[in-house]
Amino acid sequence: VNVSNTDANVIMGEDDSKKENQENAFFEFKTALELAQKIKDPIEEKKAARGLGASMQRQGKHREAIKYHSMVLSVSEREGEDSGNTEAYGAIADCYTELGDLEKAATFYDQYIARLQAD
Amino acid sequence: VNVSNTDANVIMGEDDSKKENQENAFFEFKTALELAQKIKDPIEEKKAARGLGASMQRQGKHREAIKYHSMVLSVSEREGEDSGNTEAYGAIADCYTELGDLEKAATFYDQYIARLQAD
Amino acid sequence: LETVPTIRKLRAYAEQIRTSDLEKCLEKMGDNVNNNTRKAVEVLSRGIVNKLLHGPLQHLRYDGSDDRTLDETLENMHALNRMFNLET
Amino acid sequence: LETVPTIRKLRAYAEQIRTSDLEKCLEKMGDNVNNNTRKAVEVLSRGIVNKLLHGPLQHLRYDGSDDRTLDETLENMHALNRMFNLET
Repeated sequence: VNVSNTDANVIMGEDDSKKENQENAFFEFKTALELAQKIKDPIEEKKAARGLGASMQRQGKHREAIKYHSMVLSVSEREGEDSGNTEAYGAIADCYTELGDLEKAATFYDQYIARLQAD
Repeated sequence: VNVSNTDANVIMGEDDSKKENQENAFFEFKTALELAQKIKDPIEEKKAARGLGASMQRQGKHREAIKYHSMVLSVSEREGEDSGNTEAYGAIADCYTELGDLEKAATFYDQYIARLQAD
Repeated sequence: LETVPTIRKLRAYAEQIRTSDLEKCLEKMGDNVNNNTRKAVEVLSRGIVNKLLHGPLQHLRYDGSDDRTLDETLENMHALNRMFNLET
Repeated sequence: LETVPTIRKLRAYAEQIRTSDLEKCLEKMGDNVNNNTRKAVEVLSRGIVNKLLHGPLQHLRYDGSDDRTLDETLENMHALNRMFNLET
Protein backbone atom coordinates (compact mmCIF):
# COMPACT_ATOMS: atom_id res chain seq x y z
CA VAL A 1 0.00 0.00 0.00
CA ASN A 2 2.81 2.34 0.91
CA VAL A 3 4.66 1.65 -2.34
CA SER A 4 1.63 2.24 -4.53
CA ASN A 5 0.88 5.50 -2.68
CA THR A 6 4.42 6.66 -3.34
CA ASP A 7 4.04 5.65 -6.99
CA ALA A 8 0.88 7.69 -7.20
CA ASN A 9 2.71 10.65 -5.69
CA VAL A 10 5.55 10.28 -8.19
CA ILE A 11 3.12 10.23 -11.05
CA MET A 12 1.31 13.23 -9.65
CA GLY A 13 4.65 14.93 -9.09
CA GLU A 14 5.58 14.28 -12.71
CA ASP A 15 2.27 15.73 -13.74
CA ASP A 16 3.15 18.80 -11.76
CA SER A 17 5.38 21.39 -13.36
CA LYS A 18 3.62 23.73 -15.63
CA LYS A 19 0.13 22.30 -15.71
CA GLU A 20 -0.15 21.89 -11.96
CA ASN A 21 0.94 25.48 -11.51
CA GLN A 22 -1.77 26.53 -13.95
CA GLU A 23 -4.34 24.71 -11.85
CA ASN A 24 -3.10 26.35 -8.71
CA ALA A 25 -3.31 29.65 -10.52
CA PHE A 26 -6.84 28.80 -11.62
CA PHE A 27 -8.04 28.18 -8.07
CA GLU A 28 -6.38 31.31 -6.79
CA PHE A 29 -8.03 33.44 -9.48
CA LYS A 30 -11.36 31.69 -8.94
CA THR A 31 -11.27 32.53 -5.24
CA ALA A 32 -10.25 36.08 -6.08
CA LEU A 33 -13.17 36.41 -8.51
CA GLU A 34 -15.73 35.22 -5.98
CA LEU A 35 -14.33 37.51 -3.32
CA ALA A 36 -14.29 40.51 -5.69
CA GLN A 37 -17.92 39.86 -6.63
CA LYS A 38 -18.89 39.59 -2.97
CA ILE A 39 -17.21 42.84 -1.94
CA LYS A 40 -18.26 44.47 -5.26
CA ASP A 41 -14.80 45.53 -6.46
CA PRO A 42 -15.09 45.69 -10.29
CA ILE A 43 -11.38 46.35 -10.90
CA GLU A 44 -10.36 43.25 -8.94
CA GLU A 45 -13.21 41.35 -10.57
CA LYS A 46 -11.76 42.16 -14.01
CA LYS A 47 -8.22 41.23 -12.94
CA ALA A 48 -9.42 37.86 -11.67
CA ALA A 49 -11.44 37.24 -14.83
CA ARG A 50 -8.43 38.11 -17.00
CA GLY A 51 -6.26 35.79 -14.91
CA LEU A 52 -8.74 32.95 -15.31
CA GLY A 53 -8.88 33.57 -19.05
CA ALA A 54 -5.10 33.56 -19.38
CA SER A 55 -4.84 30.42 -17.28
CA MET A 56 -7.40 28.63 -19.48
CA GLN A 57 -5.52 29.73 -22.60
CA ARG A 58 -2.29 28.26 -21.28
CA GLN A 59 -4.15 24.99 -20.77
CA GLY A 60 -5.45 25.14 -24.34
CA LYS A 61 -9.06 25.56 -23.18
CA HIS A 62 -9.92 28.36 -25.55
CA ARG A 63 -13.75 28.24 -25.24
CA GLU A 64 -13.56 28.63 -21.47
CA ALA A 65 -10.93 31.33 -21.90
CA ILE A 66 -13.30 33.32 -24.12
CA LYS A 67 -15.95 33.08 -21.41
CA TYR A 68 -13.65 34.63 -18.80
CA HIS A 69 -12.17 37.30 -21.07
CA SER A 70 -15.72 38.26 -22.10
CA MET A 71 -16.53 38.72 -18.44
CA VAL A 72 -14.05 41.62 -18.45
CA LEU A 73 -16.08 43.28 -21.21
CA SER A 74 -19.38 42.74 -19.33
CA VAL A 75 -18.02 44.20 -16.11
CA SER A 76 -16.76 47.22 -18.10
CA GLU A 77 -20.18 47.69 -19.63
CA ARG A 78 -21.92 47.29 -16.29
CA GLU A 79 -19.59 49.81 -14.63
CA GLY A 80 -19.26 52.24 -17.54
CA GLU A 81 -15.45 52.04 -17.28
CA ASP A 82 -13.37 50.35 -19.95
CA SER A 83 -10.01 49.48 -18.37
CA GLY A 84 -8.74 46.12 -19.54
CA ASN A 85 -10.98 46.06 -22.62
CA THR A 86 -8.16 46.40 -25.17
CA GLU A 87 -6.40 43.33 -23.79
CA ALA A 88 -9.68 41.42 -23.50
CA TYR A 89 -10.54 42.05 -27.17
CA GLY A 90 -7.05 40.92 -28.18
CA ALA A 91 -7.16 37.80 -26.02
CA ILE A 92 -10.63 36.78 -27.26
CA ALA A 93 -9.43 37.21 -30.84
CA ASP A 94 -6.37 35.06 -30.07
CA CYS A 95 -8.68 32.32 -28.77
CA TYR A 96 -10.93 32.40 -31.84
CA THR A 97 -7.79 32.20 -34.00
CA GLU A 98 -6.69 29.10 -32.11
CA LEU A 99 -10.16 27.62 -32.56
CA GLY A 100 -9.94 28.24 -36.31
CA ASP A 101 -12.81 30.76 -36.34
CA LEU A 102 -10.98 33.48 -38.28
CA GLU A 103 -14.16 35.47 -38.98
CA LYS A 104 -14.88 36.01 -35.31
CA ALA A 105 -11.17 36.53 -34.60
CA ALA A 106 -11.06 39.33 -37.18
CA THR A 107 -14.05 41.09 -35.60
CA PHE A 108 -12.42 41.10 -32.18
CA TYR A 109 -8.99 42.09 -33.58
CA ASP A 110 -10.68 45.09 -35.20
CA GLN A 111 -11.95 46.21 -31.79
CA TYR A 112 -8.51 45.58 -30.33
CA ILE A 113 -6.60 47.46 -33.03
CA ALA A 114 -8.98 50.42 -32.84
CA ARG A 115 -7.98 50.86 -29.18
CA LEU A 116 -4.21 50.48 -29.48
CA GLN A 117 -3.30 54.13 -29.63
CA ALA A 118 -5.30 55.27 -26.62
CA ASP A 119 -3.54 55.68 -23.33
CA VAL B 1 18.99 103.27 -20.81
CA ASN B 2 16.44 101.59 -18.59
CA VAL B 3 13.99 101.21 -21.46
CA SER B 4 16.56 99.79 -23.85
CA ASN B 5 17.67 97.32 -21.18
CA THR B 6 14.08 96.20 -20.78
CA ASP B 7 13.73 95.98 -24.56
CA ALA B 8 16.82 93.86 -24.70
CA ASN B 9 15.36 91.64 -22.02
CA VAL B 10 12.08 91.29 -23.94
CA ILE B 11 13.97 90.38 -27.10
CA MET B 12 16.09 87.90 -25.19
CA GLY B 13 12.95 86.56 -23.56
CA GLU B 14 11.33 86.11 -26.95
CA ASP B 15 14.42 84.34 -28.14
CA ASP B 16 13.99 82.00 -25.22
CA SER B 17 11.65 79.06 -25.62
CA LYS B 18 13.10 76.04 -27.21
CA LYS B 19 16.39 77.29 -28.56
CA GLU B 20 17.38 79.13 -25.41
CA ASN B 21 16.56 76.04 -23.41
CA GLN B 22 18.84 74.04 -25.69
CA GLU B 23 21.62 76.50 -24.98
CA ASN B 24 21.03 76.30 -21.28
CA ALA B 25 21.06 72.54 -21.61
CA PHE B 26 24.33 72.76 -23.54
CA PHE B 27 26.05 74.73 -20.78
CA GLU B 28 24.73 72.43 -18.10
CA PHE B 29 26.00 69.35 -19.93
CA LYS B 30 29.32 71.07 -20.71
CA THR B 31 29.85 71.79 -17.02
CA ALA B 32 28.84 68.24 -16.17
CA LEU B 33 31.32 66.88 -18.72
CA GLU B 34 34.22 68.88 -17.31
CA LEU B 35 33.34 67.90 -13.77
CA ALA B 36 33.02 64.21 -14.69
CA GLN B 37 36.44 64.31 -16.39
CA LYS B 38 37.99 65.98 -13.38
CA ILE B 39 36.61 63.46 -10.87
CA LYS B 40 37.16 60.61 -13.38
CA ASP B 41 33.59 59.28 -13.47
CA PRO B 42 33.27 57.60 -16.90
CA ILE B 43 29.53 56.89 -16.58
CA GLU B 44 28.74 60.54 -15.90
CA GLU B 45 31.22 61.53 -18.60
CA LYS B 46 29.28 59.46 -21.14
CA LYS B 47 25.92 60.84 -19.98
CA ALA B 48 27.17 64.40 -20.38
CA ALA B 49 28.64 63.64 -23.81
CA ARG B 50 25.37 62.07 -24.92
CA GLY B 51 23.46 65.08 -23.61
CA LEU B 52 25.76 67.45 -25.52
CA GLY B 53 25.33 65.40 -28.67
CA ALA B 54 21.53 65.38 -28.36
CA SER B 55 21.52 69.09 -27.68
CA MET B 56 23.62 69.76 -30.81
CA GLN B 57 21.30 67.58 -32.88
CA ARG B 58 18.26 69.53 -31.74
CA GLN B 59 20.05 72.68 -32.90
CA GLY B 60 20.77 71.07 -36.27
CA LYS B 61 24.54 71.07 -35.65
CA HIS B 62 25.11 67.51 -36.79
CA ARG B 63 28.91 67.63 -37.18
CA GLU B 64 29.36 68.79 -33.59
CA ALA B 65 26.79 66.23 -32.47
CA ILE B 66 28.84 63.44 -34.07
CA LYS B 67 31.88 64.66 -32.14
CA TYR B 68 30.11 64.37 -28.80
CA HIS B 69 28.37 61.06 -29.53
CA SER B 70 31.73 59.64 -30.64
CA MET B 71 33.13 60.68 -27.28
CA VAL B 72 30.78 58.09 -25.72
CA LEU B 73 32.41 55.41 -27.88
CA SER B 74 35.93 56.55 -26.93
CA VAL B 75 35.18 56.54 -23.22
CA SER B 76 33.71 53.03 -23.60
CA GLU B 77 36.85 51.86 -25.35
CA ARG B 78 39.10 53.49 -22.76
CA GLU B 79 37.15 51.95 -19.87
CA GLY B 80 36.43 48.55 -21.47
CA GLU B 81 32.72 48.98 -20.71
CA ASP B 82 30.17 49.54 -23.46
CA SER B 83 27.09 51.08 -21.85
CA GLY B 84 25.53 53.73 -24.06
CA ASN B 85 27.24 52.47 -27.22
CA THR B 86 24.07 51.23 -28.93
CA GLU B 87 22.44 54.64 -28.63
CA ALA B 88 25.66 56.39 -29.66
CA TYR B 89 25.95 54.32 -32.86
CA GLY B 90 22.30 55.05 -33.65
CA ALA B 91 22.65 58.77 -32.99
CA ILE B 92 25.83 59.11 -35.07
CA ALA B 93 24.10 57.31 -37.93
CA ASP B 94 21.12 59.68 -37.62
CA CYS B 95 23.52 62.64 -37.90
CA TYR B 96 25.24 61.26 -41.01
CA THR B 97 21.79 60.68 -42.54
CA GLU B 98 20.89 64.31 -41.90
CA LEU B 99 24.20 65.36 -43.47
CA GLY B 100 23.40 63.26 -46.55
CA ASP B 101 26.31 60.86 -46.04
CA LEU B 102 24.28 57.67 -46.38
CA GLU B 103 27.39 55.45 -46.72
CA LYS B 104 28.70 56.41 -43.31
CA ALA B 105 25.17 56.35 -41.87
CA ALA B 106 24.74 52.74 -43.05
CA THR B 107 28.01 51.69 -41.39
CA PHE B 108 26.95 53.11 -38.05
CA TYR B 109 23.38 51.75 -38.35
CA ASP B 110 24.88 48.29 -38.86
CA GLN B 111 26.73 48.61 -35.57
CA TYR B 112 23.55 49.89 -33.93
CA ILE B 113 21.30 47.15 -35.32
CA ALA B 114 23.76 44.43 -34.34
CA ARG B 115 23.39 45.53 -30.71
CA LEU B 116 19.61 45.90 -30.52
CA GLN B 117 18.81 42.53 -29.04
CA ALA B 118 21.33 42.63 -26.23
CA ASP B 119 20.16 43.65 -22.79
CA LEU C 1 -8.91 36.90 -43.06
CA GLU C 2 -5.63 35.44 -44.28
CA THR C 3 -3.80 37.98 -42.14
CA VAL C 4 -5.40 36.85 -38.85
CA PRO C 5 -2.69 34.29 -37.97
CA THR C 6 -0.02 36.98 -38.53
CA ILE C 7 -1.84 39.31 -36.14
CA ARG C 8 -1.94 36.51 -33.59
CA LYS C 9 1.77 35.74 -33.96
CA LEU C 10 2.93 39.35 -33.94
CA ARG C 11 0.95 39.97 -30.75
CA ALA C 12 2.50 36.91 -29.13
CA TYR C 13 6.00 37.96 -30.22
CA ALA C 14 5.62 41.44 -28.73
CA GLU C 15 3.97 40.17 -25.57
CA GLN C 16 6.89 37.86 -24.89
CA ILE C 17 9.36 40.73 -25.14
CA ARG C 18 7.14 42.91 -22.97
CA THR C 19 6.61 40.44 -20.13
CA SER C 20 10.25 39.37 -20.06
CA ASP C 21 11.56 42.94 -19.90
CA LEU C 22 8.87 43.95 -17.40
CA GLU C 23 9.85 41.08 -15.12
CA LYS C 24 13.52 42.09 -15.25
CA CYS C 25 12.58 45.66 -14.46
CA LEU C 26 10.48 44.71 -11.43
CA GLU C 27 13.26 42.43 -10.19
CA LYS C 28 15.72 45.33 -10.32
CA MET C 29 13.33 47.53 -8.39
CA GLY C 30 13.31 45.03 -5.55
CA ASP C 31 10.67 44.34 -2.91
CA ASN C 32 10.09 47.86 -1.75
CA VAL C 33 8.21 48.80 -4.91
CA ASN C 34 4.68 49.99 -4.20
CA ASN C 35 1.53 49.19 -6.16
CA ASN C 36 1.38 52.61 -7.75
CA THR C 37 4.88 52.22 -9.20
CA ARG C 38 4.19 48.66 -10.30
CA LYS C 39 1.07 49.78 -12.12
CA ALA C 40 2.82 52.73 -13.80
CA VAL C 41 5.55 50.41 -15.12
CA GLU C 42 2.99 47.90 -16.37
CA VAL C 43 1.09 50.67 -18.17
CA LEU C 44 4.37 51.98 -19.64
CA SER C 45 5.30 48.59 -21.10
CA ARG C 46 1.83 48.02 -22.50
CA GLY C 47 1.59 51.56 -23.90
CA ILE C 48 4.87 51.36 -25.82
CA VAL C 49 4.07 47.95 -27.31
CA ASN C 50 0.50 48.88 -28.24
CA LYS C 51 1.52 52.13 -29.91
CA LEU C 52 4.32 50.46 -31.87
CA LEU C 53 2.04 47.64 -33.03
CA HIS C 54 -0.80 49.95 -33.99
CA GLY C 55 0.49 50.89 -37.45
CA PRO C 56 1.44 47.38 -38.62
CA LEU C 57 -1.71 45.73 -37.24
CA GLN C 58 -3.95 48.38 -38.74
CA HIS C 59 -2.32 47.69 -42.11
CA LEU C 60 -3.08 44.00 -41.80
CA ARG C 61 -6.81 44.61 -41.71
CA TYR C 62 -8.54 45.05 -45.03
CA ASP C 63 -12.12 46.20 -44.84
CA GLY C 64 -12.63 46.84 -48.52
CA SER C 65 -13.69 50.40 -47.94
CA ASP C 66 -10.50 52.44 -47.83
CA ASP C 67 -7.76 53.25 -50.34
CA ARG C 68 -5.65 50.28 -49.40
CA THR C 69 -5.82 47.38 -51.81
CA LEU C 70 -5.98 43.75 -50.86
CA ASP C 71 -2.63 43.24 -52.60
CA GLU C 72 -1.01 45.88 -50.45
CA THR C 73 -2.42 44.30 -47.30
CA LEU C 74 -0.98 40.94 -48.29
CA GLU C 75 2.40 42.54 -49.08
CA ASN C 76 2.35 44.06 -45.60
CA MET C 77 1.66 40.62 -44.18
CA HIS C 78 4.50 38.99 -46.09
CA ALA C 79 6.90 41.72 -45.02
CA LEU C 80 5.90 41.37 -41.36
CA ASN C 81 6.20 37.59 -41.52
CA ARG C 82 9.73 38.00 -42.90
CA MET C 83 10.84 40.78 -40.60
CA PHE C 84 9.56 39.23 -37.38
CA ASN C 85 10.28 35.69 -38.48
CA LEU C 86 6.66 34.65 -37.89
CA GLU C 87 6.35 31.82 -40.42
CA THR C 88 7.62 29.05 -38.18
CA LEU D 1 21.61 52.68 -48.99
CA GLU D 2 18.12 53.62 -50.15
CA THR D 3 16.76 52.23 -46.91
CA VAL D 4 18.82 54.54 -44.66
CA PRO D 5 16.17 57.31 -44.47
CA THR D 6 13.56 54.74 -43.46
CA ILE D 7 15.81 53.51 -40.66
CA ARG D 8 16.24 57.10 -39.51
CA LYS D 9 12.49 57.78 -39.55
CA LEU D 10 11.47 54.53 -37.90
CA ARG D 11 13.96 55.19 -35.10
CA ALA D 12 12.59 58.70 -34.61
CA TYR D 13 9.01 57.41 -34.63
CA ALA D 14 9.73 54.83 -31.94
CA GLU D 15 11.82 57.21 -29.87
CA GLN D 16 8.97 59.70 -29.72
CA ILE D 17 6.58 57.06 -28.39
CA ARG D 18 9.19 55.88 -25.91
CA THR D 19 10.09 59.26 -24.43
CA SER D 20 6.48 60.40 -24.23
CA ASP D 21 5.32 57.24 -22.43
CA LEU D 22 8.40 57.25 -20.20
CA GLU D 23 7.70 60.82 -19.15
CA LYS D 24 4.09 59.99 -18.27
CA CYS D 25 5.28 57.00 -16.26
CA LEU D 26 7.80 59.02 -14.26
CA GLU D 27 5.17 61.70 -13.61
CA LYS D 28 2.82 59.09 -12.16
CA MET D 29 5.56 57.80 -9.91
CA GLY D 30 5.95 61.23 -8.39
CA ASP D 31 8.92 62.84 -6.69
CA ASN D 32 9.83 60.06 -4.32
CA VAL D 33 11.20 57.87 -7.09
CA ASN D 34 14.84 56.95 -6.53
CA ASN D 35 17.61 56.78 -9.12
CA ASN D 36 17.63 53.01 -9.19
CA THR D 37 13.93 52.89 -10.12
CA ARG D 38 14.33 55.67 -12.64
CA LYS D 39 17.14 53.79 -14.34
CA ALA D 40 15.25 50.49 -14.37
CA VAL D 41 12.28 52.17 -16.06
CA GLU D 42 14.51 53.86 -18.62
CA VAL D 43 16.20 50.53 -19.41
CA LEU D 44 12.76 48.85 -19.68
CA SER D 45 11.50 51.39 -22.21
CA ARG D 46 14.68 51.21 -24.28
CA GLY D 47 14.81 47.41 -24.13
CA ILE D 48 11.26 46.92 -25.41
CA VAL D 49 11.71 49.41 -28.27
CA ASN D 50 15.11 48.04 -29.29
CA LYS D 51 13.94 44.44 -29.32
CA LEU D 52 10.81 45.27 -31.31
CA LEU D 53 12.79 47.30 -33.86
CA HIS D 54 15.51 44.70 -34.25
CA GLY D 55 13.70 42.48 -36.79
CA PRO D 56 12.47 45.25 -39.10
CA LEU D 57 15.74 47.20 -39.03
CA GLN D 58 17.80 44.10 -39.66
CA HIS D 59 15.63 43.41 -42.70
CA LEU D 60 16.31 46.88 -44.06
CA ARG D 61 20.00 46.19 -44.34
CA TYR D 62 21.18 44.39 -47.41
CA ASP D 63 24.79 43.27 -47.35
CA GLY D 64 24.69 41.16 -50.50
CA SER D 65 25.98 38.11 -48.69
CA ASP D 66 22.90 36.40 -47.28
CA ASP D 67 19.80 34.77 -48.76
CA ARG D 68 17.80 37.94 -48.75
CA THR D 69 17.48 39.62 -52.11
CA LEU D 70 17.67 43.32 -52.77
CA ASP D 71 14.07 43.22 -54.00
CA GLU D 72 12.91 41.74 -50.73
CA THR D 73 14.76 44.41 -48.77
CA LEU D 74 13.07 47.13 -50.80
CA GLU D 75 9.67 45.47 -50.31
CA ASN D 76 10.32 45.50 -46.58
CA MET D 77 11.13 49.19 -46.81
CA HIS D 78 7.95 50.01 -48.72
CA ALA D 79 5.85 48.02 -46.27
CA LEU D 80 7.41 49.80 -43.28
CA ASN D 81 6.95 53.19 -44.90
CA ARG D 82 3.27 52.38 -45.41
CA MET D 83 2.64 50.80 -42.04
CA PHE D 84 4.38 53.48 -39.97
CA ASN D 85 3.37 56.29 -42.28
CA LEU D 86 7.00 57.34 -42.73
CA GLU D 87 6.81 58.90 -46.19
CA THR D 88 5.78 62.37 -45.06
